[in-house]
Amino acid sequence: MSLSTQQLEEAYAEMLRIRGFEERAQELYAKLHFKGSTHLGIGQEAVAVGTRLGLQDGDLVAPTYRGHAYALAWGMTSFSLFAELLGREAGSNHGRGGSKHMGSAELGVIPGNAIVAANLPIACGTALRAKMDGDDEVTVVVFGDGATNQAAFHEAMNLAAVWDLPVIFLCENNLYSEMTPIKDAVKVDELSIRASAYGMPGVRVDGMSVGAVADVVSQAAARARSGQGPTFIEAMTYRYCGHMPGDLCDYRTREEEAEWKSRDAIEACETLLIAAGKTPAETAAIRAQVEADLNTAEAEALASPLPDPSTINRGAAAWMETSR
Amino acid sequence: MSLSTQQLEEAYAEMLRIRGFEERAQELYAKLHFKGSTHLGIGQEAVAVGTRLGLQDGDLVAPTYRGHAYALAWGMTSFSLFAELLGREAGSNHGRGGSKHMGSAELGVIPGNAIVAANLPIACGTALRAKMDGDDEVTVVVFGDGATNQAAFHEAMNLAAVWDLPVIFLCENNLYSEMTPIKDAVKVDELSIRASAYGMPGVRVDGMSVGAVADVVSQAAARARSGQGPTFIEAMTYRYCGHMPGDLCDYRTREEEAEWKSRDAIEACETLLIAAGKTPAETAAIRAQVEADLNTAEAEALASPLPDPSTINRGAAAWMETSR
Amino acid sequence: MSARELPYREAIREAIQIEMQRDPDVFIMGEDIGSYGGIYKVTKGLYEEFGPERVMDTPISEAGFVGAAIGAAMVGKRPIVELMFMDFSLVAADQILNQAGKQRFMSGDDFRVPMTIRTQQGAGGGVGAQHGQSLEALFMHIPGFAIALPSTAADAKGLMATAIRMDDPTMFIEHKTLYAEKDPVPEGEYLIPFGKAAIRTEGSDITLISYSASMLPTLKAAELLKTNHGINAEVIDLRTIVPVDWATLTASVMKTGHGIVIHEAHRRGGVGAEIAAELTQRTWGTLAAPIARIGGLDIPIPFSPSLEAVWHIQPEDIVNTALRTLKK
Amino acid sequence: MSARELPYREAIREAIQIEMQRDPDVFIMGEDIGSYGGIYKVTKGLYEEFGPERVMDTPISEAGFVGAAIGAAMVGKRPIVELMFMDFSLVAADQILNQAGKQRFMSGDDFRVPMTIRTQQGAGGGVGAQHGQSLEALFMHIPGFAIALPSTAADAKGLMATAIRMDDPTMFIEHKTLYAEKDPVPEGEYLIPFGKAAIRTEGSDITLISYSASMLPTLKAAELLKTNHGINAEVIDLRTIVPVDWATLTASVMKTGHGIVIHEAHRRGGVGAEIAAELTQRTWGTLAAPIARIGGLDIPIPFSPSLEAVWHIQPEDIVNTALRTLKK
Ligand SMILES: Cc1ncc(C[n+]2csc(CCOP(=O)(O)OP(=O)(O)O)c2C)c(N)n1
Ligand SMILES: Cc1ncc(C[n+]2csc(CCOP(=O)(O)OP(=O)(O)O)c2C)c(N)n1
Ligand SMILES: [Mg+2]
Ligand SMILES: [Mg+2]
Repeated sequence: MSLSTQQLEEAYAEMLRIRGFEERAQELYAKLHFKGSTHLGIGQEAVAVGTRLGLQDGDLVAPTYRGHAYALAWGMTSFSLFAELLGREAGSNHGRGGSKHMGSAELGVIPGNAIVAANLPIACGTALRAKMDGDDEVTVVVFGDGATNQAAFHEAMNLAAVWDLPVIFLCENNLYSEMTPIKDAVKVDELSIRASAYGMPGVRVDGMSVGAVADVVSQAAARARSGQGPTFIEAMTYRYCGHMPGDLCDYRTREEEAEWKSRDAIEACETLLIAAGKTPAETAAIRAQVEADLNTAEAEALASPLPDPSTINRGAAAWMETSR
Repeated sequence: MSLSTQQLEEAYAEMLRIRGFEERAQELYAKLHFKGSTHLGIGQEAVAVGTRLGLQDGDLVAPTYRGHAYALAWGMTSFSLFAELLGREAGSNHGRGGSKHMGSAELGVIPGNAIVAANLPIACGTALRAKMDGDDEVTVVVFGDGATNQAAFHEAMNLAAVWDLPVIFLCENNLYSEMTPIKDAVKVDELSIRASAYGMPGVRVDGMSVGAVADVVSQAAARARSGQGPTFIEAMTYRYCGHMPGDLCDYRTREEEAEWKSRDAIEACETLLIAAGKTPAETAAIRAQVEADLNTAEAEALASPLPDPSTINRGAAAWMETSR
Repeated sequence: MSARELPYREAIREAIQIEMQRDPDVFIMGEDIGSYGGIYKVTKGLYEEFGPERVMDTPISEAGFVGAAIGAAMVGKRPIVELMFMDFSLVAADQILNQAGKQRFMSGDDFRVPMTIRTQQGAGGGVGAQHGQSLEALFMHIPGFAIALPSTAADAKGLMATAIRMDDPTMFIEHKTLYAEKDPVPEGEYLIPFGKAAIRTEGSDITLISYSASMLPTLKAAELLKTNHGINAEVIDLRTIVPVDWATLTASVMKTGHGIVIHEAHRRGGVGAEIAAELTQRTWGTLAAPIARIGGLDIPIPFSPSLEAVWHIQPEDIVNTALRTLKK
Repeated sequence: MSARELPYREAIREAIQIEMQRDPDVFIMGEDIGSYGGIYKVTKGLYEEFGPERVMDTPISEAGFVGAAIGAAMVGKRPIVELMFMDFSLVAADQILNQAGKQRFMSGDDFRVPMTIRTQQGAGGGVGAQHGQSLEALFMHIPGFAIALPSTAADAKGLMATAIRMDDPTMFIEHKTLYAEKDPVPEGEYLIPFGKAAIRTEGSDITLISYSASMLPTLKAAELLKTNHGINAEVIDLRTIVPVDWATLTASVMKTGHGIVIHEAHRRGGVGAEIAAELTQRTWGTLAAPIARIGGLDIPIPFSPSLEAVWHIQPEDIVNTALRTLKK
């Protein structure tokens, strides 16, 4: 699947939107507009955007706590995400969830999950529904390199394989789980080999290339839709920022960072667009438009109200008593 | 490692002792001498006995709920096991544990575990101690084919690999987890491939051959002792009996059973002994001696007292209150 | 509605069967529940009727398949999950407590989890420390699940049907020693609401509050109190511990002035603590004695029959506590 | 013993450091606790002092490394395990509740598990529903662990040292909002026994019972009660919930006739239920009002600050409950 200029342009705008969102999130946090940590994916944008490009409308995604990129790529508005970050009533989760749990039933975004690997079994369930009902919908579930050492990863991989579920296991291998390098956490060189333990195909892909990601995802999706079951994809990527606010990244070298940044997916995409005939003025216009939209969304979110404390019961089951 | 006649003879006696114990346990249960289920390993004796032969004094074993064979192979007396089955004070666990939890600190038997795969992480811990203290002791942890789908399996395999722990993962693949055939539970043909997901060697062995098992276990132990880390062994075996009392085995065929019984490890061992020059009278004498010892142990256990209810606090921490 | 005698296990099965017939989104999964019919034979026959797609055997992956049920429920299914022994809920504890019970709230009411977890608990018969625990207090404490623990076949049927139809996660806790117990069970669709306790015996002297299999020694104790001591105990079966039927409990204790909560689970931090603490608040002024609690001893469940008998609640324990409470 | 001001996190570190110096069998493991020093920096510097063999970074495998700690403990080590957030204890619940707490009893006292699980809990600051829970009630209910929840730096040091030296499993629960709180902390070896509560403020009108970070609103409430209402509250810090110091609690409530238990964990089925139910039994006849309980609301912890503030206990909630209890 090689991307058309139209697709490249969309991917470019989408990656810009994601990065712009993340940078604003970082600033909002630094300026104490919200608390409770947030996990950003600056540098990893191509994985989310390429994944969405490789799929169809109606396909589901189940992200992690580092999930803003997927929420945006699946069509959730930056306003609803800003508002959620800030704990506002207009947020995607009405302020109940926060940064780590953004989701949308309408748009097929299973809420992000703050427990490492916990969304993998859940994604097996959404895929199971599609299979049971004979729908050709695919679920892609996202997790990090470190998550492949967590119990739930194993059980979900095996269930999906043995039940031929239409699910794609998308591992964002950014080389670190928090501050721990992946080489201290596993003894294998490539995580994709883990797929073989379940009788599942495993493939490694350059996560800095939106086209390459779209490619393997669309192949995996075709496999899933034709009843052949799950695929494990290991996308090699890098988060430019810390794991969380305050993380100074002193567990890695500035050289390593520079090397990854030199392969920045947004810049690479821009180069492709220029090669395809776009002018620098045109790409600058896209950038400006994205910036303007984000600024508006951010300002509106900041101006929107917090939830009324009397509505604390929203989303509580009938039998939950909330009087003190 | 090919077995000497002396070793063959010991293995023969030990397998007879185990089978004789299991058959008596079955009968004691049927006659209502004890309750609460028991999981027997009739047919699987060669795995336990071969494993012990491949190891050294001081090496540890961590069995499952199907653990009598290992307890016996590690030198626990049949009297202490009969007494434990029967819930007597003289039992290996003073009647507190029962069939599924037999253990002995002195003999290096980590108690059997009634939660599938739960002893795998625990065995990583005993191996970690040896590594930390520079002892060349090895731990072998036992589990079934079905257990390889349980969360704890995964985390333990990875920890052992990444920390180069002196532990051997011994999978008794008896083709079924309870009533579910392994082919309904995993999509791979050989479980030993699962080792590759952790960067660990994996090997399949004929679990009906005590020599073959001793062989791979001693190689794995040598590896572990030299600091090269864990090995995964898949021993192909078969339980002639049901998973538990009352299991009629109607989920498998009589032909399959007959085929496995035709390769019975005890009979094979007897054939080897005869070939090595033992007379039928000599093997019969071994059989008779084992039977006589078991009969004595069983009778003594049946005659021994139940725990005095006033000692219910034995093994309770100081802060556990047991008044009502 | 006509009723016939049915054992507890068959009453549960009937409820599941009827709900599966009514609603194609209902399915069930668990270990060895398919053609084998489950270790305790609750699902026997369902595989034959509904096929492997709706009666699914699973690998030994409790966290995995509870999670899969959550996911399926979030997008419109109504899964029932069997956990073979309640002790195994602990390998799936994250999915149960951190996931199922929180999705609706964390999503701002965008996703719901209409899943029913069925499991069985209970000591007795030498099942030991890892196969006999009663863990309901854990699942009561963390908001998320409505929890039923039926003691009769009829209740089991009616509460199971209600659980399956509920839009939030429910936990349905059976007791292994009750499976063969027979009772008259209404035919056809039959629903019992959560949060409605049953008064099993009326009385005026003391209120005995229990649920699940502990109802048996409790009812026996009430008989002994009557016969041997002329004491009229009112016996209440909670049926569900989330929600609790405070109205029925309060009215009874206000009438009798005395109460005991009895359950097999460990006493410390058990459901009895919640009931006693809250009821004391609600009935203060009419209470003639503190509400007592009886539970399993505060040690792991011993295997040996001589110790297990001490660990377990006997009717005499209840009688003695009642006499002490009533200062007789 | 001389004392200097030390923040809570450093007091804990000092206890671990001293115990590691004293006993070569003590080691610690967890996620990012090595050269990074832990997310909350409790273990900072230990890696440098004791090296990677005794300060072990682990993969994200809580069940795996808690299990490994159990195994090591069963054969003579004294491991300390850090669970980064207490919410993650649920992915290791089987190892904690079915394994660690039962090995000694099930083996007939042949094996012991001298392991300490360190973790931190607490809502506040937008950590949300999966990173702020207070789960101590789960671990109190199932017999196995002694459990400490220190509220001051000095207590944290003394209880940590005791926990490490204990021959049975202990759970040491820190609170994320306390890490920076300073107190005078004795230097050198310093041990506080489990089961000994601390009376923080003496008073004669009502007993306020709490622990961990909830001590802060509780002490604040006591001040408000005194200043605004002339009520003298006696404030007791439980320090350990297994075992509970019943003697101190009983004596206080017998003196004041009134009690409130306050904790951040959900009220339903929380530690407060156990304390209230048991204390009512023990002080019956001297109680002038039912023992009240205050806890986190019975819903998952909301993220938004406007809702989190309602979820959380405020000093005013305690004051109001005290006034109600005292009928003022
Ligand atoms: C069960 C569990 N353990 C630990 C954590 C704390 N934690 C949050 S993110 C994280 C690192 C995850 O690393 P990885 O899977 O590589 O994903 P990344 O953050 O790099 O995207 C950890 C350890 C958690 N949230 N859940
Ligand atoms: C976590 C957990 N789930 C389920 C069970 C119930 N159970 C006991 S043995 C068993 C089958 C195990 O199969 P396998 O691992 O192949 O070992 P085998 O019994 O064949 O030796 C099951 C499902 C359990 N004890 N623990
Ligand atoms: Mg990572
Ligand atoms: Mg098996």
